[in-house]
Amino acid sequence: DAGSPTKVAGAPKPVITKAVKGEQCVEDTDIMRRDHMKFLNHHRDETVVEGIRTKKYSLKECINCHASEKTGSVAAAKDDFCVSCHSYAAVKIDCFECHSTKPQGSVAQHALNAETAHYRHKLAAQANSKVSAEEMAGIVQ
Amino acid sequence: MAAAEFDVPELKDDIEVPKIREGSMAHAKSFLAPKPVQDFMGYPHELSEDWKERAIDKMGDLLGKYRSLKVFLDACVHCGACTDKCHYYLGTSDPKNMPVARQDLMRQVYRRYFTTPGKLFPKLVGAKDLTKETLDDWYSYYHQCSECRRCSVFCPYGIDTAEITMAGREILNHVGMGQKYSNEILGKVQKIGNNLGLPGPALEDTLEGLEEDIEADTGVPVKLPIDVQGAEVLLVTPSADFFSEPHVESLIGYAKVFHAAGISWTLSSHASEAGNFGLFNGNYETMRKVAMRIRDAALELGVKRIVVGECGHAWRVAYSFWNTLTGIGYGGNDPFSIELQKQLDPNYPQPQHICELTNDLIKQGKIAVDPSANDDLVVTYHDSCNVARASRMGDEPGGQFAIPRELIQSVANNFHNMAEETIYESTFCCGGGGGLLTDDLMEVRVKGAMPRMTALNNVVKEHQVNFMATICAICKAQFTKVLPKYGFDMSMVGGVHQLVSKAIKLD
Amino acid sequence: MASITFREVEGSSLKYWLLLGGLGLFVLFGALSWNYMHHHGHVVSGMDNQIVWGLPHVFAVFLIVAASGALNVASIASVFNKPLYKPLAPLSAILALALMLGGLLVLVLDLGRSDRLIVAMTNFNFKSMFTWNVFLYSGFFALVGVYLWTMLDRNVKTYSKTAGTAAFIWRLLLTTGTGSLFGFLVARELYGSAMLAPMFIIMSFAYGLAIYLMVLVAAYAWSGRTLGDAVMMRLKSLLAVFVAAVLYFVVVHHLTNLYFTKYHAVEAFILRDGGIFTTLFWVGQIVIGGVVPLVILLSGLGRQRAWILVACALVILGGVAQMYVTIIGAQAYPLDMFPGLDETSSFFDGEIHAYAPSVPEFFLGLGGVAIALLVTTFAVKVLRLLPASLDDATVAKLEH
Amino acid sequence: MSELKPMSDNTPESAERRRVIGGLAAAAAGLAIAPGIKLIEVAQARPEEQGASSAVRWGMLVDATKCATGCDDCVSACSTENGWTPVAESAKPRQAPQWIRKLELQDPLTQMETNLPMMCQHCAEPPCVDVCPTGASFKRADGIVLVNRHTCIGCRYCMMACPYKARSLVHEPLNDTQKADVPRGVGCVESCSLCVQKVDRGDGTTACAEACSAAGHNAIVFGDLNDPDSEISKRLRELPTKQVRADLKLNTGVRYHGI
Amino acid sequence: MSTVTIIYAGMFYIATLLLVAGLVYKIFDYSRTPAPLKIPTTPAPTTQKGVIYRMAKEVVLFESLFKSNKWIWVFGWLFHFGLLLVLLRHLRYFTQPVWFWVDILQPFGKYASIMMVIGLGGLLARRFLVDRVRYISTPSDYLMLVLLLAIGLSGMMMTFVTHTDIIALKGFFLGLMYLDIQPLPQDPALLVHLALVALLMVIFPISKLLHAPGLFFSPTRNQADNPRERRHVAAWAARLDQGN
Ligand code: HEC
Ligand code: HEC
Ligand code: HEC
Ligand code: HEM
Ligand code: HEM
Ligand code: SF4
Ligand code: SF4
Ligand code: SF4
Ligand code: SF4
Ligand code: SF4
Ligand code: SF4
Repeated sequence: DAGSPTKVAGAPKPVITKAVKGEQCVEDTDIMRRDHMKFLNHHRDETVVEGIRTKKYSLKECINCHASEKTGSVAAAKDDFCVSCHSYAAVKIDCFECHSTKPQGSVAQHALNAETAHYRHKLAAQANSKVSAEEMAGIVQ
Repeated sequence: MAAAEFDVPELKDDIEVPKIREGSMAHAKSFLAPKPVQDFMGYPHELSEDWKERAIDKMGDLLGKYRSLKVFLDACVHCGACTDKCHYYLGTSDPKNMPVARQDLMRQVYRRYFTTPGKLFPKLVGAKDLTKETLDDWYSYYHQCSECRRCSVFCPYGIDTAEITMAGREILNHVGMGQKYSNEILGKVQKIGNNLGLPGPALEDTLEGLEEDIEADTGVPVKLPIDVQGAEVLLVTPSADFFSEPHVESLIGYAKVFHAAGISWTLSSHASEAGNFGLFNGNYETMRKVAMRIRDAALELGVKRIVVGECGHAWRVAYSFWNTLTGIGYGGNDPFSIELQKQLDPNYPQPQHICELTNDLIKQGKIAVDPSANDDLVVTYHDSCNVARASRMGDEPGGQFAIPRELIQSVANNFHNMAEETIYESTFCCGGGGGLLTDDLMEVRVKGAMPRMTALNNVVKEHQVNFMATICAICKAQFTKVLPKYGFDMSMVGGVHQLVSKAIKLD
Repeated sequence: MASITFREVEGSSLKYWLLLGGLGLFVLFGALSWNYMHHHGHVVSGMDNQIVWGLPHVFAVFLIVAASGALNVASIASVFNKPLYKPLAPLSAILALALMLGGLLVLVLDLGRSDRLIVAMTNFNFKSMFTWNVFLYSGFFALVGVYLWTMLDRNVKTYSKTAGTAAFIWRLLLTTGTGSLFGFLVARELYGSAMLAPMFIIMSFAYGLAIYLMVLVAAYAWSGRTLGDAVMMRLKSLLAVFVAAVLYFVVVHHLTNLYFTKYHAVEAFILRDGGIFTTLFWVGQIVIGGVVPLVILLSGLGRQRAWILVACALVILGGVAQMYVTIIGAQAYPLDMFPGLDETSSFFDGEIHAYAPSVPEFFLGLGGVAIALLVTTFAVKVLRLLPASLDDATVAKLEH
Repeated sequence: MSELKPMSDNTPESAERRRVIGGLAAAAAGLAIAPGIKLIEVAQARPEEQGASSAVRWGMLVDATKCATGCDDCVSACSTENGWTPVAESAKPRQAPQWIRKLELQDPLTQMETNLPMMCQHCAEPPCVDVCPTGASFKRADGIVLVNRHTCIGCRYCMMACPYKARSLVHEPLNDTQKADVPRGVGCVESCSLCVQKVDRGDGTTACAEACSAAGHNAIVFGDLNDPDSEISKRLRELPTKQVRADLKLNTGVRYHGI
Repeated sequence: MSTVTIIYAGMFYIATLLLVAGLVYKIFDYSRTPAPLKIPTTPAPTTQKGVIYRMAKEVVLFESLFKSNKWIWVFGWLFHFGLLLVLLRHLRYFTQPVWFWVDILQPFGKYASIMMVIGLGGLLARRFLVDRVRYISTPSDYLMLVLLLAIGLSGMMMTFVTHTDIIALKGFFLGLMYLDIQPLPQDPALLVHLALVALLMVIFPISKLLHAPGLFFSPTRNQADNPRERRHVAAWAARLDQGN
């Protein structure tokens, strides 16, 4: 089941928590595993320098989907999505020195996952302010 | 014995690294040892049917006995760092005189017969069958190496081509290709007691003559005792010191030092030779046999100290190997070495170099010297390779450089070193060491002396140096022959004790 | 032709290892300081949003300026073909490299994101003086490196003069660049001057030579080699000229500023009202770094080696003071956005900013100095940089 | 525009809570007027895949005559929107970043006092951009001067170069207290971003301008300087305005009236 | 499990076996072979401690090479130091949790590969350009450099151009170590890299790469210069004393 450690008796592997929403990543999992940093970096430059604000490769969106249900973050605990892989691969990233590791603010929807708005409840349940049904409907349309 | 015509290299300002000229020294071969010589040594004198098997067997035998050989044959990465370090390459441009190429002559064969890739893909790893041509190359080029170890200083793994050369010569001996010069000498030293084949009585005559000369010269009755039971010091010196010029001047120097210091000493007719050509052939047993004569003499005469005269490879064998071979030294706890240690005086290093001895005496004020006696000379010092890179003097590493220089500077006022990269552990061989001091190899000797001559030439030009001191009998003999070829006076070379002899005050 | 033998220092004595160890210790302190500042952020430093460049920059800029000056001796040898300086040239080149390395390390380690060095090396803004400096610095390493090579390897000796000249021109550009780093800061009143670049060049001559002299004397004294008076006297006269020139430039700089009314306030700050900065200016920069050394060098005292060294040390101290005044003084004086009006805000507008360097900053700076000396100490052991002897007789031969 | 705040956020009380409450208040205020604004905004908002355009030049007009003594609503609004700690709550005020600050000016002779907010002036010829070695300081096509914190190495050269002291270095780690929309981090330099996240979202205003209007002072007007029909352009045509340190000829995007 | 995975798994088991067995044998062989005479190249340290210091300088700084030839030294040292860093960085594929110091070194390894490749390039160029070195070079000398270069370049390809799935790769190797075979990502660059590495492992114990252990056994470097103070006799030579 999603989120449970894939640790078997044999070779150790990282815990990769299933994304909270959606069935599929913005690209094939295979590609994401190899090249997510390329997408992120490319998108980063476009956003910051040119002001292009598409959602597909936005870091905020990654976090929205991949934040752990337990910690609400992608990098707060050692089994959280980004961290578990990165400590396994010993690749340091400094993204979260600046970027919040938690979904926050306007949870924009993802083009591929329009129908998965139910996920909002999970986060909304933890949020300070309740999200009204109308509001949600407004966002999802 | 007319030596082949050849051009003496021209001396430039710097020692230049030449472009390679393949095969330029393939013709230089020393004479093969004839039957009687080989017989005495217990080697065949010609190739037998099964020479190849014999060679490979011997090689396997040596590989099992010498870690140096095994590691060196494996470890070389062909980095090329040593390629411009050998004086024979610098002087002859023959690429097979580059240390690594010299090793490769054997390494090719080693790879072919002893390593998996060489057995499977000989071309790939440069492995070659052992053929008569290879053997001839061995004979040529293992007798164009003076075993000076200069290459070993610069190799990142310390690969010492001398070790390969020695092994190569040993294998050559075993298939019947001994070198006449070395093997003859080895015969003489074992039969007669010294390399020159000077029998006991002749030696005594010579020494008496020298005593007379000294007295005539100085008015002091300095003695040159031989075979004196119970003397304190046994002096073992190269036999060339007894009558070759300029060697003999140093012998007079030693005598004066002992006299002035009041140390009783003796030579030995049984061990009237410090040199040990067994080293050159890489045969442990022969080297041991030759060295054992010293032990025997020491025991027989009951001396307390053993001092070695001015000879490079003799000092290497004495300093580095005597303890191993004969127990002259300390730290052994087997009956064999204890026997000797009981007799020797533990207050002195055993064996001791004559320079250590003289320098100590001067420093302690036990003998007096007047350096101005050498004011006509501007001196430089040639570090002999075996002293520089294979042994030590004094207590500190590098004492072999410091002590002779200290000694020279206490007996002579004008001293200048040659260029840094040509002295100390980087010293260039005189060109005649390692069993090459034969007229058959004159071309090799002259060309190989080029780097040293260049360095000398520079100090001559700059500081008007007119005397090159050294502490090796081979260097002295070689330079007296070679200096004139480069336009220098042959009397420019001499021993350190030649200077001492001039400066020492006798009473 | 007389030739000089260069020889590595023995470098096996206890003294040598103690020296190396001592310097190593300071390098270690520097590293720890960096680690501390990097881990906690600049919050643990004395720097803030008003004084943004602190003590590390003082050290770094001083070292960089001195680096280009240290090359001076070599330049005189090969560019101006003065044989006396030839044997002194290799040390000069290595010292230049070492000081530059020390300075750059301090500069780089003081970055807010020193972990992003790779960014600095792959992203360039060619309008920035800083970027140009990055190239000037790497070029300096390359050129001086090549120059040093031509001095050490006789196969390429013939190119020595070309390399030397290239290095010389480059280092003039480099110091101009370092000076312009400040000169281009239109916002800061103390910097708005074209004098800054030439002034930095002449300062570099003085600092570099002072350091060179101290290192030379130390190296010869500690390795037991002879260093004749001929060399010392020649170099000390040169130093006197440079120190005097620096003084001259400083005077002219402030006088021109005083000519323009708009600079009166800031000049008054430095020259009269600036507290620590005024003290550093008059006592540190002018008296200790200029007047006293000049007196020493030009009077009879200048014939004694110990006094020459004292003068060198003072020049160096004065130089650091000068950098402090130039770099930190200029920031301490508030930006004047609304001329004629008093400004107050939560952001300390209109106030004179105080700066108290923290211990890690100090040790980071010293770490740079230690690296420079460590590299030099090690280099003279492994490379043939120092003539075996520089006694008067040897030197005299060179002159002919 | 709803603020989703996970409960597990366990940052220490006061500073954080106050900001949250402030944020909620602002959000509530925003909601109140949202329907009205939204129509206009949506019309103006540029598509997300389209980058900033040089046809636009964002800027602000500050009317110092309207800026109230004792008010610092714009400053707290900025701090709330962008997540930087208000200086009053900072343990190290000298090292605390301030994107905007309230300047009080007084003529020593006449005792006449002027109030104004000071922030990055979004210069058209920004010295900070000129000096930045890595190009991290840059001017976006629409005139907003930003720090690309991915390439900023924290050299602080831009701080030395800016004549307005508009920039701050983040001196300490922020430990995941940043707002998701406004990443900020230790060792990098930052300054007023003209609320780029809001601008790109199509809000058509900035937090400070919003707050000033909300307080009824209307001292700040945000808008497109290139659009002759924008409110800001109209006002600029009518009111005499100045650039601070006009002598430097930086062509600032923030203009002041009443100084 | 794909065929490729099975082939590579088998390949690495065999290569490791050959590497370990070969090296162990060689080292055993070297240590067993006596060094009958004291032959340190002097001046040499007179104590065992001094020998360790001398060796350390040789291993870390390539001191003799430095004295000998600055060019070879520069390239050789760049290559070896780069190689060392790269290999240390590679430890992350074989350790879980990754050792903390590997974690610290990891980012440097990435750029060390540039050092390594530049070094190799220089060494290769020298084999073509310097007549003396050309003369002594055998085909295997070139191939060895080419092999390392190819390993380096294919590695850099993955680091800088076409990424591979590091997670799966690590899974594969941990799998080999835990005897629990995991699938290997099938990127061409990785397959080439790994095949060449396996080749390198196989030839290591039978080639000149033995210089690495060889250095430690080199009598001219690892002996103390104390023959007058210590009697040094090899076993086979001691037998001669008895016959006396
Ligand atoms: C719509 C939700 C969604 C968004 C947005 C999203 N992902 Fe994913 N991501 C997923 C899902 C679902 C999976 C799991 C697919 C699977 O297990 O096969 C996944 C898998 C991945 C994986 C591979 C994990 C593994 O199983 O090895 C990576 C890496 C990844 N995502 C990174 C990102 C990054 C980086 C972004 C931002 C650019 C991002 N994701 C955005 C839903 C999302
Ligand atoms: C020092 C601060 C800092 C660090 C570290 C940092 N970022 Fe950012 N990042 C920012 C800022 C500031 C923005 C601009 C946000 C905006 O304009 O909305 C940004 C924007 C982005 C964006 C575009 C906005 C979005 O959410 O998609 C991406 C993608 C991004 N960063 C990725 C990264 C990645 C990947 C890393 C780590 C390698 C990283 N960042 C590290 C500060 C940082
Ligand atoms: C499937 C495991 C996995 C997950 C999950 C994962 N990463 Fe990565 N990431 C990697 C690996 C492996 C690398 C190194 C790739 C390489 O160096 O070839 C990497 C590299 C990166 C890099 C480039 C770092 C550098 O210095 O080159 C960034 C940025 C990055 N990841 C961001 C993220 C973010 C953000 C997330 C979470 C949303 C994330 N990754 C989740 C495996 C993962
Ligand atoms: C203790 C470890 C090692 C030491 C001290 C060492 C030292 C050296 C030295 C001094 C050289 C000669 C100079 C040069 O050409 O660079 C050399 C060459 C070489 N080394 Fe190493 N090495 C070590 C380990 C390795 C390893 C592990 C490898 C390979 C995986 C390796 C590969 C090579 C190669 C290929 C060369 C030959 C370069 C050429 O062909 O020019 N070394 N090594
Ligand atoms: C079984 C052993 C090995 C494995 C599994 C392996 C795997 C890898 C992988 C996956 C990469 C890409 C790293 C990335 O994408 O960031 C890589 C890079 C590299 N590899 Fe290897 N490799 C092995 C052995 C070696 C060896 C023995 C060498 C050197 C002789 C080597 C040299 C390199 C180099 C130079 C790089 C590029 C720099 C780097 O990323 O570290 N590898 N290797
Ligand atoms: S030992 Fe001496 S003579 Fe022999 S190869 Fe080496 S350098 Fe040449
Ligand atoms: S220096 Fe040593 S390793 Fe290099 S080629 Fe010569 S013998 Fe071989
Ligand atoms: S909110 Fe408006 S009135 Fe208040 S300080 Fe800011 S600009 Fe002035
Ligand atoms: S006000 Fe300062 S920070 Fe803003 S653009 Fe101008 S110079 Fe740059
Ligand atoms: S601190 Fe950052 S933005 Fe400012 S100049 Fe340096 S790199 Fe550029
Ligand atoms: S525009 Fe935004 S970032 Fe700039 S001062 Fe106003 S609120 Fe702060």
